[in-house]
Amino acid sequence: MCRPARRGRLRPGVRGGARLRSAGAGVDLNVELCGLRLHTPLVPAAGTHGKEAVQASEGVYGAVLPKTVTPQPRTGNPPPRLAETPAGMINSIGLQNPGVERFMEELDAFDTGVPLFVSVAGETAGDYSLLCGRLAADDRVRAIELNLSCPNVERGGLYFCAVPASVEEVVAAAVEAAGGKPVLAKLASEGAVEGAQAAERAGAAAVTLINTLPALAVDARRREVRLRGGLSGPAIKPVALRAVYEAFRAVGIPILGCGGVATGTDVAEFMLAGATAVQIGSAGFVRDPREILREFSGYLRETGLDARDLIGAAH
Amino acid sequence: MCRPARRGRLRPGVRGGARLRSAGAGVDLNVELCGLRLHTPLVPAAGTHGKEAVQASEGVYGAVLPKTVTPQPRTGNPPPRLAETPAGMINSIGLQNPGVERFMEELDAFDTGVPLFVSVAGETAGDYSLLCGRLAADDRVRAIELNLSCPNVERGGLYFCAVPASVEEVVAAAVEAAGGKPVLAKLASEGAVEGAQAAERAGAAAVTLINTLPALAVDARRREVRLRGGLSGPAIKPVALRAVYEAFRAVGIPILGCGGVATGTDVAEFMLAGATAVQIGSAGFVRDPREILREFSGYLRETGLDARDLIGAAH
Amino acid sequence: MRFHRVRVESRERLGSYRVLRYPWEGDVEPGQFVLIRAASQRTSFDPFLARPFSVYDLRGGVMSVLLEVRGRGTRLIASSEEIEVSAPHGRGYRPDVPAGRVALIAREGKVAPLRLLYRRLQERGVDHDIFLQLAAAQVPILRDFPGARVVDDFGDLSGYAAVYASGPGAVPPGIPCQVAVEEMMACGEGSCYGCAVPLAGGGYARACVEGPVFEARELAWI
Amino acid sequence: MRFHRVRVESRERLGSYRVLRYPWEGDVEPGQFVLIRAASQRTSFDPFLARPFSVYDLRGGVMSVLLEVRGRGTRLIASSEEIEVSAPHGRGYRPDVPAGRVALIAREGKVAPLRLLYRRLQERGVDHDIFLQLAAAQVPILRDFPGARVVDDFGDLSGYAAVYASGPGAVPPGIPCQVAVEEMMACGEGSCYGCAVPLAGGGYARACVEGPVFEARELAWI
Ligand SMILES: Cc1cc2nc3c(=O)[nH]c(=O)nc-3n(C[C@H](O)[C@H](O)[C@H](O)COP(=O)(O)OP(=O)(O)OC[C@H]3O[C@@H](n4cnc5c(N)ncnc54)[C@H](O)[C@@H]3O)c2cc1C
Ligand SMILES: Cc1cc2nc3c(=O)[nH]c(=O)nc-3n(C[C@H](O)[C@H](O)[C@H](O)COP(=O)(O)OP(=O)(O)OC[C@H]3O[C@@H](n4cnc5c(N)ncnc54)[C@H](O)[C@@H]3O)c2cc1C
Ligand SMILES: Cc1cc2nc3c(=O)[nH]c(=O)nc-3n(C[C@H](O)[C@H](O)[C@H](O)COP(=O)(O)O)c2cc1C
Ligand SMILES: Cc1cc2nc3c(=O)[nH]c(=O)nc-3n(C[C@H](O)[C@H](O)[C@H](O)COP(=O)(O)O)c2cc1C
Ligand code: FES
Ligand code: FES
Repeated sequence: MCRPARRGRLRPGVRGGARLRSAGAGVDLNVELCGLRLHTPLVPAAGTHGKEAVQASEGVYGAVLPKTVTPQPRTGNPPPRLAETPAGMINSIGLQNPGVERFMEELDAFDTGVPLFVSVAGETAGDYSLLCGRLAADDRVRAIELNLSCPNVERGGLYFCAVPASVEEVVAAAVEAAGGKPVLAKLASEGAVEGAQAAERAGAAAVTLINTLPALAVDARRREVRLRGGLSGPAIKPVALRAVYEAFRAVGIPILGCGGVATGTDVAEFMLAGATAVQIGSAGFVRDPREILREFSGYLRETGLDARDLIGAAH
Repeated sequence: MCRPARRGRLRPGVRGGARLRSAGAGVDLNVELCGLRLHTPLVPAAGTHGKEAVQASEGVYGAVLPKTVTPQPRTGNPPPRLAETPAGMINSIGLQNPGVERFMEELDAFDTGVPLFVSVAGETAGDYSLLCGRLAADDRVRAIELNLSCPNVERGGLYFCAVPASVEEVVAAAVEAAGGKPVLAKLASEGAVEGAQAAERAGAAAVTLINTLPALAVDARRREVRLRGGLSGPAIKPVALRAVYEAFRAVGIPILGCGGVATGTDVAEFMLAGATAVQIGSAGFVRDPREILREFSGYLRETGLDARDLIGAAH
Repeated sequence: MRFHRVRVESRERLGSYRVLRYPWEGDVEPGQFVLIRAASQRTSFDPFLARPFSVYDLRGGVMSVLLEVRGRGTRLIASSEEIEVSAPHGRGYRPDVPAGRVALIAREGKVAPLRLLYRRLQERGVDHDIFLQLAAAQVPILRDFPGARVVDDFGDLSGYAAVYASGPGAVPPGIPCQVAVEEMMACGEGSCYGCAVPLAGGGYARACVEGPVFEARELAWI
Repeated sequence: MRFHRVRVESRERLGSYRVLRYPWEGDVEPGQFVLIRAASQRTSFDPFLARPFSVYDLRGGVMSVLLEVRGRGTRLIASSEEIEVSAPHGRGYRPDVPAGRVALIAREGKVAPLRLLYRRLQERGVDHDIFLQLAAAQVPILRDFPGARVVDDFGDLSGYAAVYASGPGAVPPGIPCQVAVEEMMACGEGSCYGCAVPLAGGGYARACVEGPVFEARELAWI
């Protein structure tokens, strides 16, 4: 459904550094995603930017994306919920959230004047279509991201994602219920390409790649498992880049890159690999997202390119 | 076939720190793997320790494991073959090796008085059984590791691993050809549990988990792909630990842990998660493996445990 | 999270503690915390996360934190000339105390949040006693807590109008008690839900936003 | 790989180059390299790999390397008091040269491996000329190469009995030429096959074991 006139692949002549702009001119950060204009290609990754963080980084993000919401409230997993790993972290939050109704009451806190995306998760295709139906009716919601890949919920998204057939089923149900709102399918790294193809077949407007990697932290001193959860952060960037790259070759819908983005150069790498927009997750905990945008702008200034010129240009 | 009296799971009473040894006593590093006694639970990961490295770390490794060998010589992939990533690296060597015949002529260089394992890869089940047949005849070879998961060979191991049915087929063929020598199946992280179960059904003596993760490095300055290859190093440790942990619950054969092991504590974590022995790969490039063994011995001294007591003790 | 690069103005050892001081404009409540990391960490993502520390004191534009070296993060911070710090976060001790003498208690050497609190109480003329559970190497910290008593356990606190505690543990029933907790944190600003503290009524609160100071009776494990 | 922790004895700037000196017992061939990383890197795995540097000089138990800051690794090394170094590795320049005057040429500022080579040639009384392709900021390095000429290109070298080159590029046909290459390395000791250099006869050699100095005609891309 949503194939923007995207991916201005760089023609060989352009690659060499043509289209240089006059020094000092502003850079063009705009990208188009599913018919929406994002004034920057940065989007918060679901579950990593609370409303305070979103408000504190006003101007940085081209769209806003709060934590995944489920039909009913969820208390989440018992602590410990975090572990630090080399160049990364593991979390096992367990989708703590107040449920879709309470969430919708507080939605205005996320309104910063840019398109608002909402992330949803359920245990059955019915849950997803219920959630999409609820959001379809609300004009504030501009797109819906289906979290099909949360590794921290025992019966949940993860299993949809593991089997392309169920990705297709869930996405199709969600698209139908969303009543024309773009539906994004967020997939795990495992089976990303098949999942992206299934999502495309089922009418997804875009795919988000990737969610955290299934991971474990062991506490050697106590000789016990500290945490089973999802690995995020710079450690997983090379895996995420690979998924984006392979999916770009396999599907025609746009890709939101996600996983370990922590610098302006990382943003460029994801776009070159095929992402139309890039999500910032755990890096937001350790850096100011405005710095990441500043670095990315610097990259565009040096190369003389517009943000959208980068999309898929490394292929 | 090979179920050592392994996994002395710690009984609750023992966990608390009983069996303390008199201070200063040496530590017991021995483990039993597939009927072989390893004087330490450390093994080099295939492809990361050339003969110079193996010789330089004499005494550290309980077994030796050279680079994967294929039926015919392979020149490997064109450069660049390496990229550095946060807390890790990507390689795309492409199984450069002189072919099994030349390899066997030089095998004695790897004899340091500990059991010698040989890693093999092919493109068909027939290749694997050919290689195993060739090695079965050689008394110097004590076990065979099937590389079923190399992400750098276009038609190759990776695809066997992706589908449990073909893991089973290849392992069965290899076991038959190996004439009683223990056969280890080295699997990717993706589908590790199903792969391990398939390998067990087919008669594998053990599984090695995990190989590198499929990854990509983009060169933002040149706006091109630098490298598609496999991610290794501390970055992937949490993913490898998770695979070992899940496989320990799913299969009865021993597990060789591999992926990001870089400190003595890491060795302990893998054993606690269920590994009987632990492979050292990229960390050998940046640290002296003797230091890793020293740290691990220190850990055993502090906890008062024998190496084998750790196996699976976090379950 | 927004970090500010500052130069460590002074560094002092008090037994196993170190006091780091850096310039800081702005106000703070006793019990709030800051996130800190070595400035060198910015070009390295290992370790990945910044570390939370209670505000120890703030006077004349100088912030101090009291740290004990535990692992890599604290070791790096302790030896860095330049550090990156967040603004103070979280909910500190609430000053709405009943009239009467109050007790300040620190469990297992977690004295840091009590320093600014005790200075503020003093300024406001609130009578108080300070009880500190300290290891031998921590005793030099008494310099900063004049009149404080070192104790093994806190005995009977039932005569006090309120208890301000730092560090988890049982509290006397019936006395209003506020307690500062330490939970591992990632974002430190309410985004990640990683710092969950179980609530008496079920569910979890976030130590970084609803805490780190809680009414003791609200928590499930006190 | 075995690393040795050493203290940087001195550090000097020569234009965009820096010379680092550290104590080292043992011998070395011109053209060999060492792996170096900041000692602080040992407790951090980001950056992960050590970095290769040509041996610049070795005299009286003092090793020197010449480095230019390129990225994170070199920046960390340049500013570290303590570094970790490997022993010298690889195959250097072979001294079996035909009689006659020889040329030493450095492409794009890659002068480092020529320093010890030129000193050794001098000691053995071999007549030689040195030609260096330098950027403006690199010119101060001439202090360490007395008599060397700065050139844009190397002109006609056909009169020389042999050429010792540093840095890739076309070499005059018919003259024996040894060339030092730079390929990214992981293990630096022949284990990983990551530093592959294409050979004229097909296949690859490892820069860290069969090189970094090769006979130019053996390589595919010269
Ligand atoms: C609100 C709050 C206030 C604190 N105030 C102080 C203070 O004033 N002075 C002080 O010395 N310490 C304080 N801490 C504890 C301090 O944050 C930890 O000691 C520090 O994070 C350990 O980091 P490390 O890298 O040295 O240790 P690591 O090597 O990461 O781990 C060592 C130990 O510390 C634990 N730990 C790791 N990260 C954290 C974390 N973010 N929070 C808590 N524990 C952790 C680990 O589980 C492990 O047991 C406070 C913690 C919190 C949450
Ligand atoms: C045998 C050999 C001898 C060398 N001798 C010298 C010397 O004497 N003086 C000197 O200044 N430099 C020398 N180099 C180059 C030096 O190793 C690199 O400049 C350094 O590794 C870059 O590290 P970085 O972290 O600063 O850069 P990075 O941030 O890692 O990357 C910056 C640039 O350097 C390249 N690079 C990264 N790692 C390596 C590597 N291991 N080898 C080569 N290039 C790399 C990257 O592709 C990138 O283009 C030598 C390299 C080799 C292989
Ligand atoms: C603390 C935390 C909570 C998360 N919660 C969610 C969530 O609710 N829904 C979701 O789709 N992804 C969630 N994620 C995954 C992120 O959105 C993102 O896919 C992942 O962290 C990889 O990106 P990063 O490396 O940039 O963090 C969470 C990640 C973290 C670290
Ligand atoms: C340079 C390099 C070459 C490798 N070659 C092989 C190989 O030939 N066969 C194989 O099974 N695994 C190979 N591997 C994978 C390692 O054996 C190991 O599974 C992986 O690197 C993860 O472990 P690590 O993080 O400790 O490096 C190679 C890894 C590296 C880094
Ligand atoms: S640390 Fe992230 S919510 Fe508290
Ligand atoms: S760097 Fe590993 S073989 Fe050369």
